[in-house]
Amino acid sequence: MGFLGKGLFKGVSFRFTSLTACLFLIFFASTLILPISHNASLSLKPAFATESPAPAGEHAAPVLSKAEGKPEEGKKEGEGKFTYQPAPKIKVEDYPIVKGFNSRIAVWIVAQLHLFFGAFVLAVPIFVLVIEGVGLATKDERYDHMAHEFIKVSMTAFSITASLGGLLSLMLVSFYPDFFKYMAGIFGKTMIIYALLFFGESFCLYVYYYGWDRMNEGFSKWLHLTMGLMLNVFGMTLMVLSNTWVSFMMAPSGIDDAGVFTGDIWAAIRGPLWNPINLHRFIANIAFGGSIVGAYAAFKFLSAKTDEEKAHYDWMGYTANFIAIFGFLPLPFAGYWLMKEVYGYSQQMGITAMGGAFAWLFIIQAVLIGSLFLGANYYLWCGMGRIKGSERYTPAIKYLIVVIVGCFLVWFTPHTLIMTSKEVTQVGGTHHPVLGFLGVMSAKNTAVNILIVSTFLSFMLYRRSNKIATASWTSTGNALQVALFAGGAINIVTLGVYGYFIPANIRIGLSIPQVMTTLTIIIVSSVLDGFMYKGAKSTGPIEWGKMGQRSQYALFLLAVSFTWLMGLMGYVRSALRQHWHVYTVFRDNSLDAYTPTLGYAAGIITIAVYIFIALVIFAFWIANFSAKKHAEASH
Amino acid sequence: MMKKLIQAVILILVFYLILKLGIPALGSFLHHGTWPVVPTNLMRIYVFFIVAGVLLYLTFNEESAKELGKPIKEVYGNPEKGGLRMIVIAVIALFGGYITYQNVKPSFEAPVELRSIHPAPPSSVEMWGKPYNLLKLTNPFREDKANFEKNAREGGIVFFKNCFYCHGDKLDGKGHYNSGFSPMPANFVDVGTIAQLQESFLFWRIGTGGPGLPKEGAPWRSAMPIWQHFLSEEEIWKVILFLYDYTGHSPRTFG
Amino acid sequence: MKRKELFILFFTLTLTLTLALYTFAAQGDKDAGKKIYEKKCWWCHGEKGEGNGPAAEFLMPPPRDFTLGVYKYKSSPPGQVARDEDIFRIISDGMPGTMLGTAMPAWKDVLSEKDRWDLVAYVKSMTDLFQTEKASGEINFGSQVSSSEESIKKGKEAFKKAKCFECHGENGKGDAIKKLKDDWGFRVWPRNLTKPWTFRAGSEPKDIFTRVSVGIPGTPMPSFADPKSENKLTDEERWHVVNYVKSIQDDTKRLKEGEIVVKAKYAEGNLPEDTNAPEWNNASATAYQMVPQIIAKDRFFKPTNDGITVRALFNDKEIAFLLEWDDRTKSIPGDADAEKLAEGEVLEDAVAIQLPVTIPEAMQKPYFGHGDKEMGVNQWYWSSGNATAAKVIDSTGLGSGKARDAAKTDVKGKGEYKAGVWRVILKRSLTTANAKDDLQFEAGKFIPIGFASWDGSNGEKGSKHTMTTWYWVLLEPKAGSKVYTYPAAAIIILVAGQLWFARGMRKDYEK
Amino acid sequence: MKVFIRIIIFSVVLSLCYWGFSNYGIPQVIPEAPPVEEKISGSMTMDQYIALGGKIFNGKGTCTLCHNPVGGRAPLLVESGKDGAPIGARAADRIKDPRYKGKAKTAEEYIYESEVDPSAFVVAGFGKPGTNDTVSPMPATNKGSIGLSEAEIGAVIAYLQKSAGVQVTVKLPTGAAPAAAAPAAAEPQSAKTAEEAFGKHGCTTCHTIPGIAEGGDVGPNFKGLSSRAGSRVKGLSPKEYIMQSIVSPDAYTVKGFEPGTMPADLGEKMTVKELDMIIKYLMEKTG
Repeated sequence: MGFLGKGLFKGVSFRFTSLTACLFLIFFASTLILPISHNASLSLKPAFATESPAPAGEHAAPVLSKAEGKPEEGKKEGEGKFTYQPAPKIKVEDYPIVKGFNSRIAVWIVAQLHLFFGAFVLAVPIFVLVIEGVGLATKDERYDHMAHEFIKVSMTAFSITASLGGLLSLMLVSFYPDFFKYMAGIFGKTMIIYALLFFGESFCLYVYYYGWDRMNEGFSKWLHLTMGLMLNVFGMTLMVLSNTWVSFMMAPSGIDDAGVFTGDIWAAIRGPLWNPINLHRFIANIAFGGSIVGAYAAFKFLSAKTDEEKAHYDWMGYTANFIAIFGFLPLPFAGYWLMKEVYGYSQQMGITAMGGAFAWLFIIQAVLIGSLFLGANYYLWCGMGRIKGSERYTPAIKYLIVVIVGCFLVWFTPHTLIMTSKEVTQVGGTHHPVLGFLGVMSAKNTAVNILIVSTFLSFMLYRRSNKIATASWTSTGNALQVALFAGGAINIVTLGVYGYFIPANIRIGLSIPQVMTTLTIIIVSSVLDGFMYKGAKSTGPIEWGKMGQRSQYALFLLAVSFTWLMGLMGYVRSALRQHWHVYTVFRDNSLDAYTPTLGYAAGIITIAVYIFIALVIFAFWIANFSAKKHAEASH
Repeated sequence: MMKKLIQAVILILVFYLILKLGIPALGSFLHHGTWPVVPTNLMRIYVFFIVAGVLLYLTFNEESAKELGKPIKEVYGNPEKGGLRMIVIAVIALFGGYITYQNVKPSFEAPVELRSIHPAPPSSVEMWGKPYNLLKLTNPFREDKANFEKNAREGGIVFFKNCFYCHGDKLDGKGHYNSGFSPMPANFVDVGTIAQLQESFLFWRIGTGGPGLPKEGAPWRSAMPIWQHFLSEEEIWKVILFLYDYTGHSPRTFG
Repeated sequence: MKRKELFILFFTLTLTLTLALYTFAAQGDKDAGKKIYEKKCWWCHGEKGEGNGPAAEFLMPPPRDFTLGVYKYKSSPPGQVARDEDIFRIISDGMPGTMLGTAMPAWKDVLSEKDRWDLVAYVKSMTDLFQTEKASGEINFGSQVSSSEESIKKGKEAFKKAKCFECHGENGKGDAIKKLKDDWGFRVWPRNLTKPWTFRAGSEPKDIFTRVSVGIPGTPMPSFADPKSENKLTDEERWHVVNYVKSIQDDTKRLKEGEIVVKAKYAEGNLPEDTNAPEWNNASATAYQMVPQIIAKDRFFKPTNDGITVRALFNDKEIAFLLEWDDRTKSIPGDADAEKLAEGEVLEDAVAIQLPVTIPEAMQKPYFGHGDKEMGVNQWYWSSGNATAAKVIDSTGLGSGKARDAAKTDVKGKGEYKAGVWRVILKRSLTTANAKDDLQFEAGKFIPIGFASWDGSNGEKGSKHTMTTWYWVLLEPKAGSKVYTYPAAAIIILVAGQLWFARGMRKDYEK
Repeated sequence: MKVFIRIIIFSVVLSLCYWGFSNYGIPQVIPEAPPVEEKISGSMTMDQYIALGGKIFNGKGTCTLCHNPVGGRAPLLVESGKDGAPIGARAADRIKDPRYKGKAKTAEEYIYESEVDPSAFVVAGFGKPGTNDTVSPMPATNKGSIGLSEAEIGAVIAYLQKSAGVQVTVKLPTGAAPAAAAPAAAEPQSAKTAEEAFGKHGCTTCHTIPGIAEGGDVGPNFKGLSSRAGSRVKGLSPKEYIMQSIVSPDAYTVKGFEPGTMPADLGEKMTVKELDMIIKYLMEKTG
C-alpha cells in the first residue's frame, strides 16, 4: 500500500511536470511558427535561419517583402541579410478581446505568479545546493535531510512555474499578438535557447531529485552536487535570458528609433538595464526563497508534536531566515544601481518613478521594507531567548529598537505631506520646515544605511550570545569594533547631513560612500568576529525548539511581506513604461494603456499574493503527502 | 503585576509626545513664530509604528511577554474578576464606538487634495509656437560670464515687475497676494524647490504656467500665469538666472 | 574674594561690550547699508530712494519715497521727524497685515540686526532732514485705560466729538463721504476700523493709541494730541477711542485658519428673501481672502476689496448664498453720491459665484479661471446696476463666457448696500432641468466654489477685479442612519470579540 | 489544522493591511492619461500640418544640418539671430531687397522659391565661395536625396511661419496629398542601401561622392578616398579613419576645409547598419 502510494505520487508528479514542460515548449514553438504559417509561402527554415519572423496579419501590412514586390522572400541585400520591420503602430481594434477576460489584469496576475514561482524555483535549488554542501562539509545529517525535503517542494513548484509560463505565453499570444510577434521577431533565437535550457533544467532537476538517495556516497555524492550546480546554472541562465525581454521592453537597445532590429541580437540582449535587473532579481530570489522556506519551517514548527520535530524546524526556520536576511541586506543597493541606470537611460523615466505619480509607491515600499526589517530583527531577538548567555546582550536591544524604528519613521516620511487645509496654514505652506528635510534622498539613504547596520548588529549580538572570546586581543578587538560601528554611523550621518548643503548632482554621488561605509562595517566586523571567536568558550548550547510562538509569526510576516513587495516592485517596473509596450518604440494603444492608481494596483497584487499562497500551500501539501506516505512505508 | 503594561503605555506616550511636540518645537526654532505641527495623517502612521515598536520590545523576551500579557489574562480570564471584566469590555467597546462615530459623523473638514510638487516634465514642449527639447535645453545666459551681473539684474527687474506679488520680495513665496492662492506660491529660498531642479524645468514651468501642468500637478488650481503670453524667451531665461543668483542656489545638472 | 573680583571684571567687560555693540548698531553704517539696499530694497524704492523702483508702478500703496524724510508710521510727537526705532521697526516687521497687506515684508528673518541698523542709517542719509532735525523721543502714553463697557461708551462719544466719522464712517467701516488725497497726490482710503488686521503698523492698543496721537504724516489723518488741533483729545479720551476701535472689530470678515468650506445649513421652510433676515445668523459665516486678477491679460494690481464673507442656507428645493463684503463706496452708475466719490467714471459694483458644471468625482476640477474645455463652469453674476436680478454665464475657458438667456435659468439675485457693507443674495433651485449645463447640488458632497467681486469706484470692470481660487461648499448632509448604526455595529463587534477572547483566556487561565 | 487556519488568517490579514494602506493610507493619484497620438492619415488640422512641417524641418528635410546656430553655415530660420527675425517674418522684406531677382510676390512664395530654387536669392555671405553670393550651396529640397513633396514643402513653410509668429498663409493640402506626405515624414526608417543612407543623412549636400549624381563642394570630394584614407591619421586604418571622420568629424579636418562644418551628431543619428553600409561603399567605390 505504502509502496503503491509512493509510486503513484512519483508517477503523477513526473507526468505532471513533463506534461507542463511539453505544453510550455509547444506554446513557445507555436508562437514562432504561428506568424509564419499565416504566410504560407514562407518556409519554416529560412525564417528560423535568418531570424526573421515576419509579422503577419492584416494590420501589419508592410510585410518585409512587400516593398520589393516579391512576396516569396524577404528583400536580400548584399550580404544576404533580411530587413527587419519597425515596431508596428497598432490601434485599439488590433487588440483581440476575449469575452470575460480583462487582458491586462489576466496577463498581470499570471505574469506575476509566474515570477513568484520562477523566483521560488530558482532560489530553492541555490538554497538546497548550499545546504547540501554545508551538510557534506560539516557531516551534519540534518542539512542533507533539509535539502532533500526542499528539493521535493521544488519539484511541484517547478511544474507550476512551467504551467504558468505556458499560460502566460498563451495569453500574450491571444491578448497581445502584435506585441508578441514583434518581440519574437527580435528574440526568436533566445526563445528557442530558452526552451532548450528549460529541458536542460528539467533533466538536471530530475536526476538531482531522484538520484538523491542513490548518489549519496563518495564520488557519486560529488556527482550529485555537480548535478545540483548544473541545475542552478541552467536556472540562472533561464532567468538572465528572460530578463532580456523585460529589460528590452523598458530600455530597448539593438534597434533604431523606429524599432527596426539591427540584427545584432547581442546588442538587443545587452540593454542598459539588463545587468542591474539580473543582479537585483538574483539577490531578491535568494531572499525570497529564504523567506518562503522560513514560513514553511514556521508552519511545521507550530504544528510540531514532538520536541525533536520542534528543534528541527526551529533550526530550519533560523537557517532560512539567515539566508533571507543575507539576501535582503544588499538588496537596497542593487535597487539603487537599477534606479541609477534608469536615470542614466532616461531622465524622464527616472523622474516618473521618483517624483511623479509613483512617488507614493515608494512610501508603500518603505512601509513594507520597514516591516521586513522589524520582523527579521524581532526574530533574532526572540531567538536570543533560547541561548544561554544572551542575557549579556539583551540590554542593547532597546537602543537598537529605538534606532531601527526611528530610521523607519524617517524612511517613510513622504516628501509631499498630506495635510488638511488647516494644517497647511499652520505649517505655512505645503512644505514642512522639519519634516521636509526627512522627505528627501539624503535622509532616506542615511536611514536605510543605519537600518542595515543596526540589523547587522542585531545579528552579530545573536551570534555572540553563547560565546566568550578567548583570543588574547579580545578587548582590543571589541574596542575596534565599537570604533568601527560608531565611526561608520557617524560617517553615514555626516554624509547625509552634508548632502543638504551641496548641489543635487553631487549629492547623488554621496550614496556611494555611504553604502561603502555600510559594507565596510559589515565585512570588517565579520572578519574580526571570525578571528576573535575562533575557539571561543561556549556558555551553553542553543536550545533549539525553545522558541516562543510569536517569533514564528515574524517568519510569516517576512514571507508575506516579501511576496507582496515583489508584486509591488514588479508593478512599478512594468508601469514605468507607461503607455509603451516597448518604451519609446512600440506604443500601447489598447484601452488599458493608462496607468492605474496605486490602490488599484495594490488590489491586483493582493489577489496575486493570495493565489500564490494558495498554490504554495498546495505544493507543500503535495510534498507533505509524499513524506507521510514515505514515513508510513518505512514503518 | 501591571508594571509592564504601565511601562508600555508610558513608553508610547513619551515617544508620541517627542514627535507631537518635538517636531513643531524644532520648526519653531528654525522659523520663529511658527508652530509647524505634524500632519495628522502622518502622525497616525508614526503612532502605529511606535506602538508596534514598543510591543516588539516588550515581547521579544519570554518573561517580559508573559508579564505584559498577565494583566490582560487576569482581566479577561480570571473568573473572579467578572465585574472588572465587564467594565473593561464596556469601556473598550464604547471607545471603539466613539471612534467610529467620529469617522462617520458629518464633517465640514475640506477634503485633502494632493498634488505632486515636481511632476515629471514632458520631453519637449511648444512655446511661442516653437518646440523646445527640455532634455537638452540649457540657459543661454548661464555661460555668458562677462555679463552675468547685468543679465541677472535684468532678470530681477522682470521678477519685480511680474512675479513678486506672489513669490515675495524675499523670494520666499510670501508675496502680498500669496495667502489668496492655493497651492501657495513656490518658495525659491527653500532647498526643496529650484535647488532640486534643472533650469529647463523652470523654463517649462514658467513658460506654460499652471494650465501647463500635468494632471498630477492639479493644473486647475495653480494660479501661475502662462508667462509665454507676457514674457519673451530671453526674459524667462534671465528671470531664471536671477532666481538662482538671488537665492544662492545652483541649478541641478545631470551627468 | 578673588573670584568675586574676576566676576565683576567679567561682568563689566561684557556689559561695556554689549553697550558698545548696541551703540554701534544703533548708529549704523550707511555705506554697509547701501550695499544691502542695492540688493534688497531698490526694486521697489528705487535707486535713489524716490520710491520709483521697477516694481513701484504695480503697488498700492506706493513704496515710500525716502528723499522726503516723511514716515507715515512713527512714534515721535507730531511735527517731529520719525525716530530711528520707527524706521527700524518697519524694516524689521514690515507692513504685511493679513489680507490686504502691503508688499513691504519683514526683513528680520534674513537681515541681521546690524544690517537693519545699517539700512536705517542709509535710508536716513537720503534726505537732509535728519541732519538738522532729531526726534525728542516717544510720545507720552499717559496711563492706559483698560477696556470696559464704560470706556467703550466714552470712546464712542470721543469718536463723535473728534469727528472721526467724517472719514471713517459712522460704523468705522471707512465708508467715506469725502474724497481724500495724500500729500503725494495719491487717492487714499480711510482705514476700515472694523478690520484691525489690516492696520499697517499693528493693532495692539498701544499701536492704535500712537496713530490717534501722532496721526499719519502725509495723509489727512491728523494728530489728536496736537494742542493746536480743534479736535484735540486728552490722553484718557484717546485710550477710550482705542478701546472703542478695538470693540467694533468684525470677526465675520476675518480669515480663520484652514476654514475653507462654505457650510450650507439646512433650513425648514422658505429661504429668507431679506439680506438682513435673522435666519442668516443660523448659517455660519466663512470669510475668504480675495486677490486681484493677475493671471490673465489685463492684469490688475490695485484692489480695494480684500475679502468676502459667505453664508449659505438650503431647503429641499433651493439653495441661497449670502455674500457680504465691506465696500467704502456704493457704486451705481448715475448715482450722485457715487459720482462725487469716484475717480473718473462710476462703474457697477458686482459679485459672482463660480461653480463647476458637474460635481467632480475625483480630484480634477475645471481651471479656476473660467473653467476649461474638459470641464466648464457656471458663474452667477450680480451687479449693482440691476440690484434685484442675476444672470448666469457659462464658460469653458478664459474669454469664452456667454451670458445665458434669462429664460433658461432660475438664479435670482438681490443686493443691498448699507453702512459700508454690500449684502447680496444669490439663489437657485437645487436641481434644474438642464443637468448638462447647470450644476446639480447634492447634499453631503464637496462642491468646488469660487468668488469674484468688482468695485466700481475703483475702476474695476471686466478682467480687472478681485477673485478667489477654488474653495468648497458643502450642503450639510442629513445625519442619516449610519451615524447610529455604524458605532452601534462597532460596539457590538467589540463586545462580542472581547467575550470570545475572554472565553479563550479563561481556558488558558484555568490551565 | 488550527495552526493552519491561524496562519492563513494572519497572512490574509497582513496582505489586507498592505492593501488598506495603499488604498487609504496614501492619496490616490490618478496618473496622466497617455498623450494623444498624432493622427498620421486622414484629414489633418492646421496644427498637425504645422507639426508635420516641424518634423520635416528637423528630420527628413535635413535643414538643421546647416540652418543651426552652431555652424553658421546658413542663415537661421526659426530662431532670431544676427540675420534678423525668423524667416517667416523677414521673408516679406527679402522680396524688397534690391538684389532680389526672383519671381516671388508674397512671403510664402519667397520661402517656397528658396526651397526649390535656392540660388534665386542668396543671403549676403552665404553663397558658394567664389561666386559672389550668386550661387547657393543649398540643394533644392524637392529633388535628389531630400525630395520633399509639394505638401511637405508646404508644411515646412507653415512651420516656419508659425515659428515666426506670423499669420500662416499656407493652405492645407487637399485630398491625398497629406496622406502621402505623412508616412514619409513619420519616424525615419533605416536606409536600405548606402545610396539611400547618403541621401538620408544629407552627405551629398556637401560632398561629391563617386557614383552618385549630385554633390556639393563644401566638404572634400570623395574621389580616391579609399586610397588616401589610410595615410590621413597615423595609426588608423582606412576603414577606421572613415569611421572616425563620420562619428567625430572634428578629430581631423582635411586641409583647406573649415573645422566644425560637418555635423557632429551624425554618428548618433545613423543606425549601425547605415554606418556599415556607408563605410563599405566608400571603401569599395571611391577607388
